[in-house]
Amino acid sequence: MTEQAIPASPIEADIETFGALTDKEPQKPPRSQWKDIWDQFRKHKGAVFGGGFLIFITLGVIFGPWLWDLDPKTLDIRNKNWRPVYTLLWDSDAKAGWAHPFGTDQLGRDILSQMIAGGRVSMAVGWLAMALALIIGTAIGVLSGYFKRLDFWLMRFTDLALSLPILPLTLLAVTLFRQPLNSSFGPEGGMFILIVGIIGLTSWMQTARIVRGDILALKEREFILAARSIGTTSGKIIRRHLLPNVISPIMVSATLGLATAIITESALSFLGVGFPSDFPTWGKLLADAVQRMQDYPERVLLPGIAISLTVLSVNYLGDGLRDALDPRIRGR
Amino acid sequence: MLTFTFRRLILSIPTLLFISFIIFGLLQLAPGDPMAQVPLTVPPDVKQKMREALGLGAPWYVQYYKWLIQFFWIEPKIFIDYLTNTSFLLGWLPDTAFYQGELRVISWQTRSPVMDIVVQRMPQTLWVVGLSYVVGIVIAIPIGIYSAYKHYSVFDQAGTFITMIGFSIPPFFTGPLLIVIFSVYLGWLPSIYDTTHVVTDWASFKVQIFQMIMPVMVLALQTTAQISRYMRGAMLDNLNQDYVRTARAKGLREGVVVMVHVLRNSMIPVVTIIALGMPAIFGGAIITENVFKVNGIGQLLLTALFANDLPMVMTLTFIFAILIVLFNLIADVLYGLLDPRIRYD
Amino acid sequence: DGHSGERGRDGDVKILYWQAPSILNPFLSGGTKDVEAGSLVVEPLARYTETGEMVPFLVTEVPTVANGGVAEDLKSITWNITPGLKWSDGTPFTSADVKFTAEYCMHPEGGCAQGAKFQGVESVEAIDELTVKVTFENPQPNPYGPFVGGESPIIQAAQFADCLGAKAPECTEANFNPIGTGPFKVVEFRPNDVITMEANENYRVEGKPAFATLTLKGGGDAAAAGRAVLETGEYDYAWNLQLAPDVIAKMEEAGKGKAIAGFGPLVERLEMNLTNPSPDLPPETRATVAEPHPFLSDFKVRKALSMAIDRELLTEVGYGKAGTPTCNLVPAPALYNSDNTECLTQDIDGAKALLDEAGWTDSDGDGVRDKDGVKLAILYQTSTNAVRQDFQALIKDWWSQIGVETELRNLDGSVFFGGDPGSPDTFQKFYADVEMYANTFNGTDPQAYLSAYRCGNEPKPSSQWQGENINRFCDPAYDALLDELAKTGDLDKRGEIGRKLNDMITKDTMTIVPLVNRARVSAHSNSLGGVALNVWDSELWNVADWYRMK
Amino acid sequence: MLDQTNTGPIAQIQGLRVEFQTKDGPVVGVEDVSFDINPGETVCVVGESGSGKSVSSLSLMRLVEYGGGVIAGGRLLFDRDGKDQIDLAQTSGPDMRRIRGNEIGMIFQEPMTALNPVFTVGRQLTEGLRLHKGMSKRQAESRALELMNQVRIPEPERRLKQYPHELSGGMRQRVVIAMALACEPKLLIADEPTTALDVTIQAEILALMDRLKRETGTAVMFITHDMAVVAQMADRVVVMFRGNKVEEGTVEEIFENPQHAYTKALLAAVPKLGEMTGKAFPEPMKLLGSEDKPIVPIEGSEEVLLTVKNLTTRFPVKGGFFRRTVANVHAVEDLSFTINKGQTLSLVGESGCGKSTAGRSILRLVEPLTGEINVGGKDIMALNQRDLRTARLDMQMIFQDPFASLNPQMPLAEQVAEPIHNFGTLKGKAIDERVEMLFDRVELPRSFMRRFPHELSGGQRQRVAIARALALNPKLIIADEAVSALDVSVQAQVLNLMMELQAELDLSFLFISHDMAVVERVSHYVGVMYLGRIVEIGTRQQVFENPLHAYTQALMKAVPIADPRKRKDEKDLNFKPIPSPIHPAGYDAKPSEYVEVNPGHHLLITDCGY
Ligand SMILES: Nc1ncnc2c1ncn2[C@@H]1O[C@H](COP(=O)(O)OP(=O)(O)OP(=O)(O)O)[C@@H](O)[C@H]1O
Ligand SMILES: Nc1ncnc2c1ncn2[C@@H]1O[C@H](COP(=O)(O)OP(=O)(O)OP(=O)(O)O)[C@@H](O)[C@H]1O
Ligand SMILES: [Mg+2]
Ligand SMILES: [Mg+2]
Repeated sequence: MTEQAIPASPIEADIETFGALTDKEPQKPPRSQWKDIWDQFRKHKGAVFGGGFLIFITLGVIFGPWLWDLDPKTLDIRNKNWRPVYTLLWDSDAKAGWAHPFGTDQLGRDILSQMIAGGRVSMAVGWLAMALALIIGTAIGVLSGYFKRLDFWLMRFTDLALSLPILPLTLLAVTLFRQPLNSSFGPEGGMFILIVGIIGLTSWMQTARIVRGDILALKEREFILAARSIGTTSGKIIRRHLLPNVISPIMVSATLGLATAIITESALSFLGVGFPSDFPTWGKLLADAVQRMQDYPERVLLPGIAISLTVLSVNYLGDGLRDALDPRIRGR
Repeated sequence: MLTFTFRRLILSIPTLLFISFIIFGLLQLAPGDPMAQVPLTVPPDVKQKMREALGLGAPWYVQYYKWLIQFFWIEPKIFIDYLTNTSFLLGWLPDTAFYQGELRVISWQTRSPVMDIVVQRMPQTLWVVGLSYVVGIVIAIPIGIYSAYKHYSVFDQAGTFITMIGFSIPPFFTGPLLIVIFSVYLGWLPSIYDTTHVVTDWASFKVQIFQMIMPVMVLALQTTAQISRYMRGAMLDNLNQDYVRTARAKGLREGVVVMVHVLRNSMIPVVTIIALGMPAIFGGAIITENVFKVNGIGQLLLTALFANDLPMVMTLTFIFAILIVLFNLIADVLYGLLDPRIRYD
Repeated sequence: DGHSGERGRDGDVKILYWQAPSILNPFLSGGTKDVEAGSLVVEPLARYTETGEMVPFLVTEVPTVANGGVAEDLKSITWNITPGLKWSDGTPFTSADVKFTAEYCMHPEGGCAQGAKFQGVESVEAIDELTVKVTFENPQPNPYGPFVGGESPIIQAAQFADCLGAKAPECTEANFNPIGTGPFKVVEFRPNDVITMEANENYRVEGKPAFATLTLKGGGDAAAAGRAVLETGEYDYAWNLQLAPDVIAKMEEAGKGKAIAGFGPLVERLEMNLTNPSPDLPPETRATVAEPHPFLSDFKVRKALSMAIDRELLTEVGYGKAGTPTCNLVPAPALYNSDNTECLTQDIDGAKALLDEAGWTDSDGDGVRDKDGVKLAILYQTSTNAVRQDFQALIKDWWSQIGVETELRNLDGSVFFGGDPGSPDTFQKFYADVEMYANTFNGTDPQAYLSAYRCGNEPKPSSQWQGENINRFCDPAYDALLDELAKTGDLDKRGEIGRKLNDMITKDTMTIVPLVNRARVSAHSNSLGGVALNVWDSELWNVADWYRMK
Repeated sequence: MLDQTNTGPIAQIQGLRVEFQTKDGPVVGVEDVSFDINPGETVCVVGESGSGKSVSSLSLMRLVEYGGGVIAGGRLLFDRDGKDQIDLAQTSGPDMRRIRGNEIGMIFQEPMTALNPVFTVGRQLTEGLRLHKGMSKRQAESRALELMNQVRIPEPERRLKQYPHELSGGMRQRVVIAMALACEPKLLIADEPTTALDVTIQAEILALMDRLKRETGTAVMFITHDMAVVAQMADRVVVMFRGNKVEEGTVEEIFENPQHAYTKALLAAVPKLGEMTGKAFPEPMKLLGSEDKPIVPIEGSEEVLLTVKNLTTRFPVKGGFFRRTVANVHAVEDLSFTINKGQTLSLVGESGCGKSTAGRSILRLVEPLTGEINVGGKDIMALNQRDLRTARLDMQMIFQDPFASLNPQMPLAEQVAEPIHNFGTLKGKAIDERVEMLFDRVELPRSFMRRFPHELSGGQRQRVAIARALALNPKLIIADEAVSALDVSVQAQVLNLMMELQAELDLSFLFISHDMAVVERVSHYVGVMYLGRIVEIGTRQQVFENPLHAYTQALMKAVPIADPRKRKDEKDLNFKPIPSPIHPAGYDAKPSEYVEVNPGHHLLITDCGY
């Protein structure tokens, strides 16, 4: 038997034994919850990178037009088909220069400014459609998980939504709502609302299912019962107790949702039912450039990289936020 | 379990009827005209006659009713006839001959029964889309397992990175890219899928493999990205469970612990997710099929849509709805079968 | 070099149509893809060559007034069938089949897509086994509608006997595998996918076709089709490559095949709306003659819009070798091509001056001209198509230079060209100021084409928005000239009237602003010989003459 | 007992130090622990939660690595076959696997989760046998059958083919024991094998282990925080505190002459059955460190607050094609009792007997089928949903699991303030003051107000739950197993706190528990439940000092006593498994009839299924 370190005096040990009863440490200045979240968030390198890139690209597309003031719609047919400046590195004869750092397209429109303008639309469509899908999905998931009576019908409704074909739906929506939307939001704004609406309305189902599953499990947890016993109303239970606890699957859906929204928009453009032709989006720039992929690979690569990096950084950002928002992980 | 399945099956009938009604309504409201592909040189009065010949003049409820009868009564009769007549499964039964030549669901584009075309398209869709699903899963599962087991390792990070990229690149980009590389520059693979190709021997089998590689890979990329994420999540959930410690305390090898105990539990949610993805296989992959000219169900739907071939669109969409409802049910039943803790009823 | 030899000596030929044929009976589908695929199997009595000349196919000679085949009063035409012709099933081809074909298409419930070909036909009689006489209700200066060209081939009476009228769509077997007299017969037809054919052993010409089998694959897009022929060499022939010229040129560099172009009367044009499409108007009068357009009814505005356009550049950007700038609605055949070239030079300053002169000035300084509170703001719509969108962008740019604001819109082709009277987006409704699309006519005679612009032929609510006078053009002088054309049999005289009509609708009124005379571009591999691109008839019209170069 | 030839210790832990790498740097799980285990001996390791008991045992199995731990120092000598000693801390992976499960077996705390839910019991039982003993499938199965018999599982053949969830908790724990014993290990590590179980089952499992140890001669390292269990099982005791060993000795030494202050505190905190004999009213425990507080019995009043009459709650079991009710779970059957103001009524009974359902039915958190509930003159059964919510102002509930009953995503202060917000009893700053007051009241430092549940220990969390229950000044608190999940020392604190509050605020408690010793400590009245019915009810003295019903007597007997000289024998224990409370839809449950044996002491005379 080896000697154990025995606390100096029994009294000290006693106090320690019941340490829970008194403040062990001096009162720390109150910590802000948001500061904690930020501290935890900062630890996640991927998230910081993702967030940084996202801010960069968001600021880029918002303020880009002031820094790079070429109009993406201006045609300059004499200067068509410029290559990006970096081609000068290996091919000094290439038609390239700093006047159009990313080159120009077949009608001489500046690609950099198109990327900026396209990014605005793509990001906006992505975020809004994702947000819409999340709101609908979460609402339906929560309602059907929480209220047993609604469950059956809401889930059948989800089945219905899953089986609706997006293409005819788009055409239908365009016919029914284009005119009124156009007159109140302008042709581009109107189409924007339509596209966001359609993508949002056709991609909430996965979220709804996952949220429902989680709510069903959470509902059985004792703290929900506890909340009911202290007189919390259903609405408050959902808002205060259930929703914060399904943040994590919602985050995952959000990540995938943004990617899907950006890609769906581009697929719609590819199939010819998207935005007006002179209204660039990343997806459309990519789709339009596929034909000339061999000669001008940069025209597919640039928007492709922009989409991928955005999706990737949202993914990492989502990971980081999920960790940061969960106090259990944050505490570690 | 059996009553549960049976009950859900019965309940799905009104659901499906409702869905069919909604789809029909949407398609009726949607703009578009089956005469759009007729050249402008054809005068309007001729077009009007053609339109009338398609039965477009009848009120919507008559059209809907007709479709319902055709789809739910006449087509099944033909199917049963086929089963008892030509299929090798039930061919020994006496020929039922239920079908008396009633009007079937006829496509406006081809003026032929929709179902015949669907049946014709099934093989290539199942081959390409189905195989890509299988390939995607086969790749995704080991990636998911290993990523979860080596959580936050370089492999995990790289896996996340690559799968997310795979997820964020649309097939209308990867498709032509592969074609340019493998068909144009290298000349290894055909860029056009031959749907009439029949596998008879090794050489023709190789041809079949060659023509499937690219479309399968493009589609598998998407599947892999999603399934591996789910797999990783499920594995992570289970790796920290108490029973894993128990298994280790028995002295089992790590391989057995992970691949038998953890994997079996993690597969429960993943298998149901895989089942939920199945209808998409039958639905084809619109863009990829188009890029590689694998004329399957997806391409059929796309051409039907652009030609405003309503009976075709309606039938395809509705078959898709049936599959979704069915596989929802299958996923639920699978969940119950795989997880002994869950018992319906 | 393979020009001659025995039938089927050259194995397989592979043809790629990026729009897949869905039926082989051209009477049930007006779609080009279907008509052309059908033309491999079923043939008309006579058809046009690549130069637009009519040649006999199943008859001994083309009937004319000169050889007595056409009656002096232009009210009937008599065809003499070549003796000894056989269907691919070996049965003899007779005048009964011809008569039946007419019956089939003229049946009121059949919904025949080629009904226009048989318009004005009073009766079709089989005089004897090999003689058919078509009688018209009125004198027909151009009696070559029925049984001429790929759109009205002869189908076999025996096969289609039970498929008349409402039963037509139920004859799936016949519609998918028509028995014909053409060089090939169907082995398997997979709708919207692929057709496999083999040489017709009863084909009337010895040693033709050179190919034993033919595969016609459908689906994909034009770029992929071009790639498969020009870059990978997997296919022999690709149909209708609607691609930017630089893309095609790049593909040709691979050296596997070449692109070929053929010019016909296909013209890409701007259509000016002479009526007011404003959404504020009630649906009964919106875009109808009751409401003239606020500014496009001013000739000078239309003229200025046309002057601002650089057609050379448009052609270069959009079509390259596959297009020529034109100012004419009927640029071909040469007989009808007016010498109207004024519009070919862009004149921005002239356009500005013209607008100033007409009183359209930028009075409020927003860069857009206006007059009496009406702004020159144009809604410019077309169908979704990469080249058209480039055109839109360029034209918008030029118009903005002369102080005209443009809003672009592109619509899905199936909606835009679909005549659904319920949809606000069809080209007939014309709920826009300017529309762009291409149109052409069948055969070599433009009479019907030009007749579209008759007063009263405009789409309107009372006609369910049907009608071909898209611009809502109305000029009694024009109508009178049309009547004269209908009575004139002499070709030179017809040419003169035709040119005058063309000028009236283009140069004189700028109702239609032609942009580019578009060629049909197809591609064939270097090893495929005998291809003669034909824009007056089916592209596959002479497939019997195709052969493999050795 | 010591009939082994080799007399040296089978395992020696020397200066063990285990560290965990966390995001915030290394955390020490075990600082410096040394002790030996001799062959055939039971060494009990005791200590509060988090003191490093599990980590020590997992180190011995080298399983800590899988949880991210590293053995940073010390030696773990293990005696293989009496020949060579090897240092487990240095052993390679493959060798370690041969030892694990084969020479050292381990039983885990949670029988519910320790078994893989998707494999049959038989499969999991034979796995180790086939691996270590190279048995064929057949051989392994017959050995498994033998083991099942050894751990006294009825119908072993059938059980082998069942899945873990089809077995009751006690049976599952037996399976885990059988699994650990399968290869006849020389050392058996049992990490809190009975903590999650009922008293009756606990008694059985303890007796079983004792018997097996005697029969097979394995050495046992037994980890627990329950001193009563220690008294029943141990030969020697090791006391751990905050990662260190503070004391070691034979069981008698430790219980009769504890040296270290912590040990003393621990022993003082253990409620012992029979301690309250002769006292009419409950009184707080005398805890070390609070000796100066006077101990005042809590009398309460005779004024009736809650009356429950003929309360029946059933859960329908739906089935068949039309999902009709085919059977009912008779969770609570004809229950009647009253609670006086400022007094405590305890409901005791085995798991599944309907205690929780009874408590929830009173709050109408589950809807009772019939019966009367009257709180302070208000007829609860007659209220509509809105009035019911208001009625809950007077009745609050504390739940068993302090981990599950607090929302993990919400700061504590908000959770305590939530009922106040819900009913708007206070506004603005008054809320903050009230919350601060409540934290003071339950003796939690105010700095905890901003914390999240996971940052607290179990006892602290339960205090938060109590604070929340107090927030609305209720008259009645239903404490559903409120202290069952807590460490003894913490449990004692919480119990004392509850009693203090009762004395001070005149609270009434419905105290639900299966721990007889705790119940004896806190109750004025006790009701013993069996299969949804109260079989015996009376004052605490009546029920504990004169148990009349056979079931009550059996229950009493099962309670382990924290005295090493009063060990129980397996023979004394005689429990039948509880019959199923599920009856077909038309089943007619007989009303309960009682005789009043003494004034206030009622005994069920109709059949209750026992
Ligand atoms: N995986 C881990 N990561 C970090 N710290 C750990 C880990 N496992 C245990 N610890 C820490 O090691 C210390 C000892 O934990 P251990 O599980 O041995 O306690 P215990 O005595 O078994 O408690 P209980 O009675 O609750 O089971 C605790 O402070 C705990 O926080
Ligand atoms: N929501 C429910 N649906 C169906 N049966 C239930 C439900 N809740 C409880 N039961 C059943 O009612 C019976 C009594 O359960 P209850 O939870 O009241 O027991 P308990 O005495 O509190 O047990 P424990 O000590 O395990 O908490 C059990 O058989 C249980 O399975
Ligand atoms: Mg422990
Ligand atoms: Mg309970």
